[in-house]
Amino acid sequence: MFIDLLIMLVMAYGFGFLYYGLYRNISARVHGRFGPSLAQSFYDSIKLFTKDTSTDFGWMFFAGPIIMASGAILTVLFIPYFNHGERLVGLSPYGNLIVVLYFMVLGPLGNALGVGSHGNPFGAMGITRGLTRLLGLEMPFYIAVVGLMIANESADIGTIMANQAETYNIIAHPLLFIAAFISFLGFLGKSPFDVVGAPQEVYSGPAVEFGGKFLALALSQSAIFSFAKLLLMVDLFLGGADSLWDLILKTFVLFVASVFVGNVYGRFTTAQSVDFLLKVPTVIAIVGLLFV
Amino acid sequence: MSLKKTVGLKTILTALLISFMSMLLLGVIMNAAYTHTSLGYDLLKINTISTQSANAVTSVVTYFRGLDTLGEVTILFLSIFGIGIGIERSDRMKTILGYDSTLLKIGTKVLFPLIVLFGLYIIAHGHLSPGGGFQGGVIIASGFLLMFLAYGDSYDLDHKVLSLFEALSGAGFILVGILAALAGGAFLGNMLPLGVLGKLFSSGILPIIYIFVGLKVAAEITVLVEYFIRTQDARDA
Amino acid sequence: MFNFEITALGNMFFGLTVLVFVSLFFVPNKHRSVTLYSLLFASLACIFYASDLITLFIGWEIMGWSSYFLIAKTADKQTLQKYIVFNIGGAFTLLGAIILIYGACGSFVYSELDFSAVPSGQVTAITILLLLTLFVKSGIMPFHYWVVDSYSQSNDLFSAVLSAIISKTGVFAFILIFFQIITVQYLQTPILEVVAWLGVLTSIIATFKAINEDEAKRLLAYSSIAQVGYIVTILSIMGSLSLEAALYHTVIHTFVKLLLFINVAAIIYVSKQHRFSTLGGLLYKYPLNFILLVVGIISLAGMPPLGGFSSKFLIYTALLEEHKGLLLAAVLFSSASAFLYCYKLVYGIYLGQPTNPKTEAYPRIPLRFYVPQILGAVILITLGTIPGVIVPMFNGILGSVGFEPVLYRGVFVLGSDFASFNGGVVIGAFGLIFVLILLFFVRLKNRSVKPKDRLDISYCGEVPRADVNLHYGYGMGRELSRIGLIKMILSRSSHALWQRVSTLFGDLSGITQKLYTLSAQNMGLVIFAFFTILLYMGVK
Amino acid sequence: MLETLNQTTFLHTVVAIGSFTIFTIGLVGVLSKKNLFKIFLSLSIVESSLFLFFIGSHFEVGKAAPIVADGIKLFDGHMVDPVPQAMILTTIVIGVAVLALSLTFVVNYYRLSGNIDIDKMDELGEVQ
Amino acid sequence: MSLVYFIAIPILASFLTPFYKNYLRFVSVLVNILLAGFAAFFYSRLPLNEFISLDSPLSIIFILDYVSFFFVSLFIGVMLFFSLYSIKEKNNTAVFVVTNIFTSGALGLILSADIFNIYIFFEIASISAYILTGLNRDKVAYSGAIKYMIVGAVASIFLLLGIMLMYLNLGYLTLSSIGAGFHTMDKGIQYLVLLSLFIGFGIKTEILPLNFWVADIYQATPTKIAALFSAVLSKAYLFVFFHILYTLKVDAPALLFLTAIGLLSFAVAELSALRSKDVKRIFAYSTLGQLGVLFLALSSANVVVVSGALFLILVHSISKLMLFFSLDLVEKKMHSTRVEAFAGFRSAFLFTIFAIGFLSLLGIPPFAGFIAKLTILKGFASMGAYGIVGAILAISLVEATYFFRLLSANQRSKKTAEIKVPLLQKIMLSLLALAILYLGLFPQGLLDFCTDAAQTLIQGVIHV
Repeated sequence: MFIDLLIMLVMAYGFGFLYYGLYRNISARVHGRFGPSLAQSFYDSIKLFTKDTSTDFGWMFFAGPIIMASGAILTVLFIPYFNHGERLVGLSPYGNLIVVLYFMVLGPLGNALGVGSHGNPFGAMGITRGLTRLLGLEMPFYIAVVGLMIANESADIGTIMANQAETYNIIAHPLLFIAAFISFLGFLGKSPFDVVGAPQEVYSGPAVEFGGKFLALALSQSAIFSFAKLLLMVDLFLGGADSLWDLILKTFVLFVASVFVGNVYGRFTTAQSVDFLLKVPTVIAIVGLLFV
Repeated sequence: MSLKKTVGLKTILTALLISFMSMLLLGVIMNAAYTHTSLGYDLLKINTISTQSANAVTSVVTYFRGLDTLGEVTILFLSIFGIGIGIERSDRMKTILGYDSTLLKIGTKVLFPLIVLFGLYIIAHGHLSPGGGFQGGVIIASGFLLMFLAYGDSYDLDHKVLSLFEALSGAGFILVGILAALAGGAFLGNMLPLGVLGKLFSSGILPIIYIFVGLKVAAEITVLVEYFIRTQDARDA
Repeated sequence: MFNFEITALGNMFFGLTVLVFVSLFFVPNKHRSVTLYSLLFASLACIFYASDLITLFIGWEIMGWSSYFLIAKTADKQTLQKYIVFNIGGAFTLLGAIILIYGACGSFVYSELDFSAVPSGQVTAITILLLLTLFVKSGIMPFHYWVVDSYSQSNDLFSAVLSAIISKTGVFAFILIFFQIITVQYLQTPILEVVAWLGVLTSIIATFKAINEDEAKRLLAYSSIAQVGYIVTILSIMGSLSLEAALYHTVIHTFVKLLLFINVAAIIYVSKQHRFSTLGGLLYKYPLNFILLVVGIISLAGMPPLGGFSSKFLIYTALLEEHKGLLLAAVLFSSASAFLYCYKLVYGIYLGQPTNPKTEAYPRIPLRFYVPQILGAVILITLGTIPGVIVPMFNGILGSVGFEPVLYRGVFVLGSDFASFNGGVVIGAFGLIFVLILLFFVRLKNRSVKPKDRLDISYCGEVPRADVNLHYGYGMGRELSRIGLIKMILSRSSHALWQRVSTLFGDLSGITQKLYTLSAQNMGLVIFAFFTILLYMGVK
Repeated sequence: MLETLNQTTFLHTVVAIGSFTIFTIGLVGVLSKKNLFKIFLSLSIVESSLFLFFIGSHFEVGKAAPIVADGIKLFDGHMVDPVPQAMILTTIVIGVAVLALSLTFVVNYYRLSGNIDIDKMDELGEVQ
Repeated sequence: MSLVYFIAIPILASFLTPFYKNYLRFVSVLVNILLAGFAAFFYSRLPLNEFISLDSPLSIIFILDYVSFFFVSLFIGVMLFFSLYSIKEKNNTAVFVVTNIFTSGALGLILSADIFNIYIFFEIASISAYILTGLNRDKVAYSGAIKYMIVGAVASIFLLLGIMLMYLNLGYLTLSSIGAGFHTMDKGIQYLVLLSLFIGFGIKTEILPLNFWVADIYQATPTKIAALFSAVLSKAYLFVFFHILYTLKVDAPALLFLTAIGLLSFAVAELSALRSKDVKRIFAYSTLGQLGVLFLALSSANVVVVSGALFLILVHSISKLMLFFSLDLVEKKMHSTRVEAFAGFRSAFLFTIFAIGFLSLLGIPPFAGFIAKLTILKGFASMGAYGIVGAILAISLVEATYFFRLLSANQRSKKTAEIKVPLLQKIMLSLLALAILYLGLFPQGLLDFCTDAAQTLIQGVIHV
């Protein structure tokens, strides 16, 4: 059982950083320059982990990123990788879709507590932006998920995947998929909703006081977290993966779709993004919900 | 003087309203048939047997409906007492209506005893001839009024005696009633011998009650008259 | 007249009351009014264990006016007036409903009330009256007008009692009368659908009002309105799982509010400050208080490892089972945004920079403040790890109300066959992973540098001066009002509505009062006019 | 012609009409006069009109007062009903007592406030 | 032992005033104790008819049945409390003479079953009320007394008119014979008699269109006397009106009309109390409101509702006695009964007394008012009159507003004076408060007595 968990963790970490490296290359190409090597994210995290000094603002600042990381890891462990359910099922039998949704919120809470403890006003500004944006993101995604749960008469990810044997949910409930995909963009921190985590905004973002091992932990947990979300979207709408290869293919397709959409749009302010999210995708999701 | 100035719109409206009301009242009362059997005729039939009093009204007032008279006397006492409460003892009581003509003084000296005597006569013969306690009492009070008019401030009334008089007669009235009840009959029942109709000492306790009533009324109306005739002049209040 | 009966429902609510009152007994309290508190306790016992409607009503009224006198020690006149008019109004609607029930079934005793022969019009009337009582007690819009002021202006100890127990009496009455007395099959009115939506709307509006609040106790008051709004919504679904979800959330909310109110009370006790804008940065001064508050807000927001999640989970599964998609969407909207005011509560008081420099001068928090908080935290944590432990008790209540019990699969698992989760695994995994990362972090052999003082932060190249107010976070939620939908929600205010009602009554009384100063003559005119009218009508 | 006028029913109608006109006059006095004295006096007018009506409508032609005098020896049918007279005797004295009390109140009120007009009595009511 | 002693003893005591000029206080207490003794003596001999000097229907009859015993004992209790309460009152002892006669007037109204006799006691009670109103001997008192006399005179005119028409058309004065012969009269006269009785008594029982003079009288009279007015006087007139009404066997539409009038007067009275700035006037409005409820309940001719009304009469008298006497203490100290003065006094004892009084008037458990209100509402519910139930509850919410505004005002405003309540007053007031609490918790005994009383009231005076 623990080996499975370990494998799931390593795969998530590996794929997470690979996709992140890929993203940096593709957006560089779009900007007309050569991006860094695919493994650049690995090098960054190893460098940061081995930095010899990192400022530490007290035990809460120390515990914040750890809660954030454990939130991300828990999300991954509770999502089954394959739809046949023999291998890499993780802890999903003990939890269900609602538990996973709430774990996705646990991470930002840990981050918020950690950032709040060092009292830097810019950190606080980043946190407020993050939480407000989260509010906007959650609505369409939750409604879409509710639609799926009602359609499948169960909240267990395994059964949802099993029910997609012949038609994937992307075809059965297209409106729900569109709404979920828009908020999925936000969750992955892709523009136009990336005002919180975007590199240019780092100074007013939540990670303003993170350095050294804290920044490393933050980066690696965001990698794991984005892979977990990719996996969740695949399980919910693309019928889950039959084999490892099928898993890589589907997650890659989704990832590329999100990257291309991400590179096209400019960046919304928080108020604009929440306003947009509460208007367009939520309405789509509600209409989709009515048709379930 | 022009009628319009003094009679406002409100008065006209009230007049219309009240006259309309009276017309309605009359309309209803006129077509009512009057009964012929009544309490009065039944009482007339048994009057001689139960009271031997020649004056049926007196027997009703004092015997058949004695309690009303008790209530009546209390009301009179009450209003006089109420007036008493209103007067501050320290007022400079000045007769505002006195005439000091010697003719009146001498005439009153002669007339006063006669009036009081006549009043007492009316009271005593309440059960024989018309009149009774109330009427006699008022006559006596008119005697005192005459004294005030004649002698003005120089004639002062002895309030202590008057209130004593009033208290005793009032208490007497009730004690007679209680005695009657104690003697087995109803309150204010007739436990004395009735005597013969037309005699002075007839119809049991009726004359006694009327005498008590008469004296009390006399005392009270005198106080009433004195209050109105001798009051602190409102102008220099 | 006073007859009682021990029921499962009564036991649960009375148990909560005992726990709250015993734990609050230790908290230092300026207004030591033992008589009123014992009167309040007796009235609550009387409500929960009544076996006939009259005893229920007597307890209800005594609770009403005894808490009036408890609030009267600190609240100002308008708040008192608002409190008493709404509560007496609620009590009188309850009395109206009881009299209607008496008219329909001819008795007050619960066991003798059978609603088979009662016409549905009368049942609807009874339902509406009882719903009014419930709305007033639990502060559903627009009847919440009195809640926020009374909670925030009563003394800190009593506001905990108010929010933890007294707001639950409305829920108790709802369950007792709709589930036990009228029973579900005679209650076919569509009104309950409206009630569900009203509950959700209340919680959405209350949540956004809470986010906008600058005073700690008012924020908690709005949050109590929102949470009780959930309970009312889920109750009006009238299903067996929804009843269990409501009961579960009642238990959780009682202890969460107990914990939060006493935590805030402790801070107010030492700092004498009420507002976030004057607090902040107390994290390292009162670490235990901070941790307890974090436990509180995690369960208030319904986050997984702790008890709050179990009740939220049950609410979602109950709504999903009944296919109430839209309603669930609305509930999700309000509980998602609830997370914002939870964080604001933590940030405003503990995190960020201390606004007034002399936080060092604040005294130590007396240990007695921690009794209720520890009790609350322990219960929330246990309900997080073994959520199923109190399910048998709820099944007892469900049985007494005529529902078949909910699936019970051991202490750790909670939920129905639609969806269930294992509390133990969730919190175990969380703990394990947390420790693993902690060990990995500590093992990393680099030195950690401590900042010189609180101003040693990266400040966009400038140097922050000491007088600059760095506690920027307290204003969280300001930017929310720029968002279209939320600005529309926040503009709702029941103040104007109730103000119009009171001025209407005021003017009416102005008119009638003039009547009572008529001169004797006009009085005579009125008498004779009245006589003439009646005479004319009679004669005609 | 005079005999027709001497019937009891005719007399009763005359009494009724007469007493109710006095009733109206008294009432108009009460309800429209401003001077307190005049109000109380017109009140006693109204009362006396009622007494007049009551006694008047109990009189029957050919019946004597219920007192045994030289002419009539026995209390029998042809005597007028004594009860109304007893009642009216009492109500007259009550009227006097009430009138006396009210006039003393008016005097005292005038002595203290110097106002006799009923509309200017503004001591009572909601003092704003 | 004749029933008339209830009337004769107090009057005898007043007649003999000159003999004990400065012991009036003790005499009045003695008289009331004596009356209480009579009441106890007669309790075992209920019901009792007594003819004064002749058998029916020729003479005046006194009836002491369950309902009149209820009222007699209530009034004697109140008057005993009043005389005991003010036993230390050195000045103004003349009031006790008038209150004695006031008692005999009220008791006469209850006991007498002869229409003209009722008129006499009506006058005795009214005149003693006029004098009591003018007791303060200042401008305000006299203007109140004048107003009261004018309206009272109008009331007695109507009553006289009614009695005269009855005697003209029926020829008898005792209630039983009137009741028997009433429906043989001509329809128009029947209506006119009923109407004039209704207006005559309506003015005195302070019913809606006829009660616009009451608040001023309460304001003019001394506060302690106002307690007597609201606890004894209006209740006596209320009883007499319904005693006659039920004897004349009035038909249903008339009773319905009276119920509507009662409800209206309850509403208007409570409404006008909302904005009032004088606490005494507020208590006056509340009495008007409660009389509206009593009128509403007594005219329903349903035994349960009427028994609730009788219970409410007792509770209302006790609460109003308590409230007015405490207000009197406040007024002595603060020299005004305005709301600001009421808010300014500090006295925990008085505050609790006011609170208990208000709560029981509002009909809030555990005080006796609740039992009364519950019985009334239960009765109306069993009659199916839910409209009335709703109206009563809504209006008592208005009542709650102004009562609790007074409490909050006192609780939360700056205190200007401390009131030390003397021991005697403290004992007496707490006695009343305990009575209210006791009746609230163990009402059964009194409720049964009220049901018998209600039975006898509804059936009116039966032909004896």
